[in-house]
Amino acid sequence: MEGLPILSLMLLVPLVGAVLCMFVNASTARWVALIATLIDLLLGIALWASFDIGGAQWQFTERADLFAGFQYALGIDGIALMLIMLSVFLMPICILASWTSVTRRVGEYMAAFLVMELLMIGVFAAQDILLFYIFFEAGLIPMYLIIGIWGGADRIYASFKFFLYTLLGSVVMLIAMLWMVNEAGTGDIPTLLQYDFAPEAQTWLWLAFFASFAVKMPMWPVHTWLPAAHVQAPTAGSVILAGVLLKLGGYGFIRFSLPMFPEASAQFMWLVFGLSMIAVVVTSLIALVQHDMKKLIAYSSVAHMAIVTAGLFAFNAQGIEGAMVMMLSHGLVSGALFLCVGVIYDRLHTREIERYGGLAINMPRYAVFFLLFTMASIGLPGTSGFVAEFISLAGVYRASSTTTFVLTTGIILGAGYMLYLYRRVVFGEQKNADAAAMPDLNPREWLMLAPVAAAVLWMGVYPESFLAPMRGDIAAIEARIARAAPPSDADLVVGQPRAHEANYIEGEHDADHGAAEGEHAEAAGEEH
Amino acid sequence: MDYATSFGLVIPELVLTGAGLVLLMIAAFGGEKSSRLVSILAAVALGAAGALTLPALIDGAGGEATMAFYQQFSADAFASFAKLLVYIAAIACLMIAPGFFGRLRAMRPEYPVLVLFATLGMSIMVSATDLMTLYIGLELNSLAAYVLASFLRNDSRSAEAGLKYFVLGALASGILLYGMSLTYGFTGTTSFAGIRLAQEAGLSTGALFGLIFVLAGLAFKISAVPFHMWTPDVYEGAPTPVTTFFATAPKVAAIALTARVALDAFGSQADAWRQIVIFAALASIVVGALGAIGQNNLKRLLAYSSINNVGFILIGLAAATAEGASAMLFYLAIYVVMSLGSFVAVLMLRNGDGENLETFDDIAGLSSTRPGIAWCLLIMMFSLAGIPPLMGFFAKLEVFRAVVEAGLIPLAVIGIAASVIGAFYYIKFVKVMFFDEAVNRATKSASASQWAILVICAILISPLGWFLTRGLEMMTDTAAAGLFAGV
Amino acid sequence: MIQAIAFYLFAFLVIASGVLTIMSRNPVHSVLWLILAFFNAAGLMVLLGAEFIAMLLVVVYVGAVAVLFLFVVMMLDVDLAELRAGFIKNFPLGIAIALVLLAELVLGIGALSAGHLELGTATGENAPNLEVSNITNIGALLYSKYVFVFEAAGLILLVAMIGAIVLTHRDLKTTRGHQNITRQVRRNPKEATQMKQPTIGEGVEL
Amino acid sequence: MIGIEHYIIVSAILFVLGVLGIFLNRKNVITILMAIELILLAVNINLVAFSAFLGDLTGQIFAMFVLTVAAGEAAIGLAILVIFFRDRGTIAVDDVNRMKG
Amino acid sequence: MQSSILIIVFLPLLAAIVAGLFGGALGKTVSKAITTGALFVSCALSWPIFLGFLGGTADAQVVTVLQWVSSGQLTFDWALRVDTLTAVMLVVITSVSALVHLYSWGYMDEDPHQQRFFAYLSLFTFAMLMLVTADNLVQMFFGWEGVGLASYLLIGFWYKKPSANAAAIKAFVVNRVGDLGFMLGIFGTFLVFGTVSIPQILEMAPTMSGSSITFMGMRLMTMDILCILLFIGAMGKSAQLGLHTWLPDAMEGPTPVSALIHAATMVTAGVFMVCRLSPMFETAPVALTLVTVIGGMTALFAATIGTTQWDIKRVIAYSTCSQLGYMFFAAGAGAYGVAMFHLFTHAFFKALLFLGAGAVIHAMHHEQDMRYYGGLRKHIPITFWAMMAGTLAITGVGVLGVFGFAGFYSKDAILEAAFARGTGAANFAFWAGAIAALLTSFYSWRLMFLTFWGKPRWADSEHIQHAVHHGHDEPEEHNPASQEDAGESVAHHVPSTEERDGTAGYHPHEAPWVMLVPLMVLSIGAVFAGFAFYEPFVDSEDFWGGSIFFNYDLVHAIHGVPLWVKLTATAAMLLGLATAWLAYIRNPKLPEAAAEQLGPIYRFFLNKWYFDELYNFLFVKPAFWFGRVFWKQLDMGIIDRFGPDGAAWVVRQSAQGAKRIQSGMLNTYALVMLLGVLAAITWVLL
Repeated sequence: MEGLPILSLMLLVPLVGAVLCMFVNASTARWVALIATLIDLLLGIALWASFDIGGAQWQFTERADLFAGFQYALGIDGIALMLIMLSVFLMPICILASWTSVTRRVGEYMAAFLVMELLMIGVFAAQDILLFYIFFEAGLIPMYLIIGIWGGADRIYASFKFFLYTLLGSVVMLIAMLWMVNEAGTGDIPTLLQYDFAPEAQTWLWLAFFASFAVKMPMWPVHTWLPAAHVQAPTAGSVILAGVLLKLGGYGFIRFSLPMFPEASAQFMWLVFGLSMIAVVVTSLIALVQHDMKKLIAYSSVAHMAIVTAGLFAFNAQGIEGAMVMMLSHGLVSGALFLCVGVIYDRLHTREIERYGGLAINMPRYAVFFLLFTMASIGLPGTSGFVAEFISLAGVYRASSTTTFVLTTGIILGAGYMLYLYRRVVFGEQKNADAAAMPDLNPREWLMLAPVAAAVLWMGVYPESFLAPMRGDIAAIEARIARAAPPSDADLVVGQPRAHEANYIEGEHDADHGAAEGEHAEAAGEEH
Repeated sequence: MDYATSFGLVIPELVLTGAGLVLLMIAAFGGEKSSRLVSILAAVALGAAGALTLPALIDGAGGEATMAFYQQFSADAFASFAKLLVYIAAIACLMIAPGFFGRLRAMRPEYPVLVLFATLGMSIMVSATDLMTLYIGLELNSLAAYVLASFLRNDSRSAEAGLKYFVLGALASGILLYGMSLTYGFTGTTSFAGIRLAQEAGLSTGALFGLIFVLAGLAFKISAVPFHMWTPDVYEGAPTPVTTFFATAPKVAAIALTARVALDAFGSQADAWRQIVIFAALASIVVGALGAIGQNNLKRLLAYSSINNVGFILIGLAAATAEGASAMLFYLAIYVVMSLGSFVAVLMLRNGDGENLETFDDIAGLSSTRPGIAWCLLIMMFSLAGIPPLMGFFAKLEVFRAVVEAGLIPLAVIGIAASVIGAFYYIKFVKVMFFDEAVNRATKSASASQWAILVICAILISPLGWFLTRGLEMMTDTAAAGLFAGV
Repeated sequence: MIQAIAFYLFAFLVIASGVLTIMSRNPVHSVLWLILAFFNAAGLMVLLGAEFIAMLLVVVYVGAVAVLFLFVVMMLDVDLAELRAGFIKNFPLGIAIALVLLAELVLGIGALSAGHLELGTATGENAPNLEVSNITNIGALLYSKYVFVFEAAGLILLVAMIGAIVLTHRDLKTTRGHQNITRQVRRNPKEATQMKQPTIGEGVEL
Repeated sequence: MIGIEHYIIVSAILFVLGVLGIFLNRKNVITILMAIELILLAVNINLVAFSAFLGDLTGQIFAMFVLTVAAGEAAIGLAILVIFFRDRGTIAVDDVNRMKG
Repeated sequence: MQSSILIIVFLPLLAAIVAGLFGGALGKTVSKAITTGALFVSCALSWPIFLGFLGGTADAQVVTVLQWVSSGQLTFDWALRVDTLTAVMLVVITSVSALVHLYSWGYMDEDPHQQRFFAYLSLFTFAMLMLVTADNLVQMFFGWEGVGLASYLLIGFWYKKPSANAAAIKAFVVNRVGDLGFMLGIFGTFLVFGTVSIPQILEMAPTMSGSSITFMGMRLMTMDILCILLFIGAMGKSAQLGLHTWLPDAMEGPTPVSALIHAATMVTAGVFMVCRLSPMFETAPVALTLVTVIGGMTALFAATIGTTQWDIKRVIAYSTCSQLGYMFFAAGAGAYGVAMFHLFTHAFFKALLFLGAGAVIHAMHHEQDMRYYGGLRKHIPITFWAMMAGTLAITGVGVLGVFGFAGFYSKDAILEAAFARGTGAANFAFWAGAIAALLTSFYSWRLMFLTFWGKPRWADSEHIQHAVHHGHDEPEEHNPASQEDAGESVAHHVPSTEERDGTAGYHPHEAPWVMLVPLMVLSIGAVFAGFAFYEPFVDSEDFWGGSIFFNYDLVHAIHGVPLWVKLTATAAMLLGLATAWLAYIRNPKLPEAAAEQLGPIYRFFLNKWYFDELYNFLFVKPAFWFGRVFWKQLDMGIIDRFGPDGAAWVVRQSAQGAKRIQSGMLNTYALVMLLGVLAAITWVLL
């Protein structure tokens, strides 16, 4: 495995597939795309299997000089590995999701998706800051086409908003990157991670990066492109958008903002917290009143991403690890939710919640999957969502209890809107004959949903598989930002312990009993 | 000064002159039938001239040794690079012309001859190191260009284009000349080296005015805001091959010339003109972008796009460093390819009757009727918008990198933020072709040479172009070094 | 003294005829005023000792350019009644802008600080040999040092010639025998015929 | 002797007159062409004056080239004007606005 | 024991998965058999463990199953902890669950989705078992939420009913509010102690008893705030005052569910948690005071509502709520053993009451309104006697020192403990408890009298009429009187029972034996559980083996309370019984008269203190209102309008401007050029 340039291979496979897709007929294109994504998935699994946990920080590195002073440098750490896995895992599912619903320009559609895959892997594997930017930004093109060509009725507005909003966010970052490259003399990310920029410069650089990542994330108030894009995109487009593209923002924070500008990150911690708090509450409330399924899920994504941002800026391992798990989990869960929407959208061609109802009767298996993903979105323990929320919020709490309180409020609201959605779609009376006549999942849809469900449960029950590869890298980040970490607002002051228990009563056994009590407590401790 | 050496340095120009004269004779005696032959010969002559300029570029020639005719002319690497670009663009414009004019029965052998002379003018422009050489080169180019703009003399828009171009061009050259006269008066010389030497001590107001007027005159040529007003009208009105020519070759020449004037002649007073260049750059980006929004005519839109692009090139100039100059040239090279590609693609859009299609309404849903052209245009548009991984992005990257290295961060930030406005109409272009209902108007097939140019441009702009970029970068670095060798 | 009087005379006349050139309603008058301006400018140049340029001005401009203008004005047969010199709507604003420009030019260059204007220093390479005439000096430079520019200027004239011919020369083939099938096919009665209401006494316009 | 300033002022006035002629005129393109000639005249006066005061012949040579080019320019300009007139039957500046926006 | 605990916990999960995913293929009977069998196995394995602890032969153990999360300091595993406290819960859960499974064979017999139902039941049991065996707070939270999920699913089991769906969501969301506290509590605990392992926390808690911390800007005693936060979680799950609103609505679920989840097990999780963390709570006096006060208030408050409700299940539901209040104030007073004892006995008699009510409802063809009952004693005698046992137990019938039904021992112990504790809060709780005992007796007997005594009044019941006219099929289509307004809407046409014979030709029949057996088994528990287990639960420190904080002095004080205190509960019971007899047997007109007399108070109680209306006004309506405002006004009205759309508008307007300047006129172009030059020279001149 050592000599094989596996990352390049993973980039090459979808590229070849994409080129092929452009020149073959529809059904062949589908198969080409599926096979290409499956090969990438296999390569991804091989990558994971041969990833040396606890080994070198950067593995599978490849390096070649390109023009303009930047390098074709690839390499991954655990964080990137996990996100790459997420991408390659979701891609075959996306292809399957589009198997029958896309009938127009199939070849081009598949090619666009394969290019997306290439770019996503590239973003996470890039070791050169400019190469990162190229992959980061290039994703706009296929996504723009996906929304614009295969999207819904209002696709033009959505695609423009998506494109321009995210572009505007990113361009300023490019200038910051150029400045950094000029200042540090290299665009090599591992080197930049060790470079200490002057604190004043950090402020500006941080803001520039923030402009990009906040939009990509998306954070309130620059989130409005997301509902529009999600609603109009075809199912698979929404899956990729929610599943992976939103993660680019979080990945950016974790890869650049935090370790490269620790002081500035600390300085802006409250900005991030504040926006996250607003986002959680506001977007959750908005989700509550949506009539469009996809819009509802889109708004819920914003709320979930707010937990990611808050976690990232909690300046401790839990926050960051939780945020990472949140990204993975949200990638799976919201992707799966969009798939669920897609399943019924394919049948009835509407996203109006009111048009459905009582699907549990005619689509019981669908109802089960939908329930699982709903619960995962709510953060039910045992699903990935809980692990994510719990770890990240535990981290945030160490930084700020108020923030955690507000974010947790969002979890209540999350339960509200998701269950409300589920109730209106799956439960209740079968109001519409056409909705009641919809058949249950077919094998293809099973193939789409079952792996995601398995992954969601796996991550919920044994997240160690996912945490282990990232642990060292996150510890490194934590160590790097420790110098700037702001103090916890808890401000714990240990005082003189109380002499008696709360329900202490003067009794004749007082003296010897107090001692006995202490022994019990010790015994309880030792049993563990 | 040895005249033999001097003439040795101007061999490419001599080749072009000779070819022009001979072809003029052929044209005069051959009449319209000789059009194709003259075109081919002109292209060959341009190719030969290009080959003859290559050594200077490869050697990285610069400084005293490249000076001819008492320092009025310099055949340094910088000039060579610009000439190469100009020649290539000119050859492309010769190749696409017969297909266009043929239908209108307007193909006449004077077209290649005029292109040849215009190119000669540009050749002189980019090599000029004296105000007089500059002026003569500029006018040689301009006069040919005025004629070319109204070449379709029976077409009212073509005539109007020529008239507007001429009047405003004459005004611009008047401004330029006035500036030159002031510069001459307040520095006592017309040679760039002399001017720089005279200005090193300081800049009198008179010389400063001269500088401004000169730059204003040149700004007209490169259609920088606020001297851009002619561009949309002329680009729209001129025959499409001519528009293609205008958008590529003269722009290269004018920008190279401007760079030389700014960096060489006025190089010691960069602070005096930097503010103005920055303003013009930002204004060009913004106005170019705003103007393009709401256009229905593709050529007009591309005209605004070229204004927009000039803004970015000027940002490179504002850096006033060798890196900036190199970035400018880099941008310029990619810009030429993008422009060529876009205009050729527009040129190829013809309806069943062979009439040219020029509006958005005509190309709605083009991707389903003419997928090849549509995809090539898509690449061009995203590249023009500066989206990676297309080459247009690297062009912007280089320019902004140079600016950042020069420490002009606010300029970089504003410039790149303004570029987003531009992205709007580029993606609108894509939207019309890909998202809208097909109207199925563009049905006529295009000629092989047009296809060849389009495909080559698309490939160069696509990520495959990365493989050539390293060479391009070396060349632009050499060229910029050549320019700064004498400084 | 005479020099001063001559200067002011010429200067006044050149400016006055310049004003009249652009203000005059009849283009023929304009051309004539232009010619007067050139004559006076030539006079100014003579005052400066540039006899050759002065003569050239007269020969080239008055002899060629101005005549060309006249020729074109006549040839175009422009309706003089139509061609009253109109000005843009906000004429005063235009004047104001022009005056500001003038003021800035004059003040900026420092032309008002008489006698203290610091010109550049010539290198002396092209200093006139005072022993020979102006024309000899110019000729010597033109055919040696500036030969390249001189030749290129020749090309400009060539291009101008080609251009003028390309644009205006119409051979019979293209003017008469030109058949545009598309246009023929596309003709329809609505476009091809039109109702005219000729004014009585002015004939029919075709 | 008359100072250089005087010549510069005369030239500046002529230059401004030329510019004025271009942008104030809205009826007649020919007049605009003449205004351009005025500008070139202003330049020539400038060049010759500087040449004289600098004791340097470059200015005069430059002026000669300007004259040459001006002649060529006039020829081309008038040619374009002629075809424009043939096409539209007018040379009013107001009518040269078929393309805009 | 290690393997048996694994089996106990995971067998129900396995059964749930099998029945849930493959139920369709396996068929109803197989699925039911698998799940019920699994539960009986679990139950059978649980009792030996409990008896082992009872006999003092077993030791506390921890079985680690799998690593769960390890993030920095924050590590926790899937680990099953078995100690006395767990063992008590194990038997309660597995026994009641097994019986409920069995009962459901009969009760759900006509339902087409039985597999799903049984799968949910088993899933619930698994989650509950995970909760009580948790070795760390997070696993407890897992169980906590797991039971919440199961509860949600089971309440909404008849998902076609809008009211059931609404109730399910309400249950989940209100519980989430409590969970917010729980989660914050866990986070805080982790922050303070650096661990979430319960034993470690309990060990370290005393050292932190004097420390203070900032929480949301307030400077508070560390342990107090942590315990209060955790207690908020307990309040949600155990339906304490303020977060109780979901419990009555939860009666929308099938009755076995009410018995299992909303009476015996899940709702007691809060009490369990407080007991589990009792050493920690003992370091937080303020929190304990709060526990006591809330408990006392809930006991009283729920009882008042119970006296006015007509829906049989609702009465029992409020009764549950009230009993949970008892448990809490017992815990708050420091008598954790007593609280657990009441939890234990309550599980049996309350499950019994619910299942009995289920049998009644089953007999009455899903009619739940007691006004349409009457005289059922003769029709369904076994059910009657089972209900009687339950009522005797809950009202605490017994003779001091001789014998009493289950509630007699546990409730008396609670009241005594509260009295013995003697603080202001405890005294309040004592008196509240005493009054609540009176009310308990009243409404319990009212229930009995209305249901089993008097003449049949079921002729006017829509359900019964429906049954008479259409037969017995499709029970789920029948819409039991909606919980929201059962009292009011039906009240208008309360039949005059004298005029007709009141049966409308309908003859209630006894439930099948699968339903009756559990009733009988539980009756045994209701009768003897108190008598049998009083000593170990209340008095024996050894029995608890350190699994809860055992306040020896308090226990001692309990036994030393004055006699009148010991008799208070009995007196209250008798008084309640007498009143109920007077009002519903002796003089059936009396309640109406009293209701009229007490107008506002009656309506206040009848409408459940207007909590639903209040919450609707305070939270639900504003949430939707804010949602709409944020969406339309903020997102679209401000952010989009002034953000992207605004920018687009500005750009479009500017583009229009640019087009206007580009007029096509040479003059303009020249002028612009000139202005450019002018601007440049002006710039350099300045």
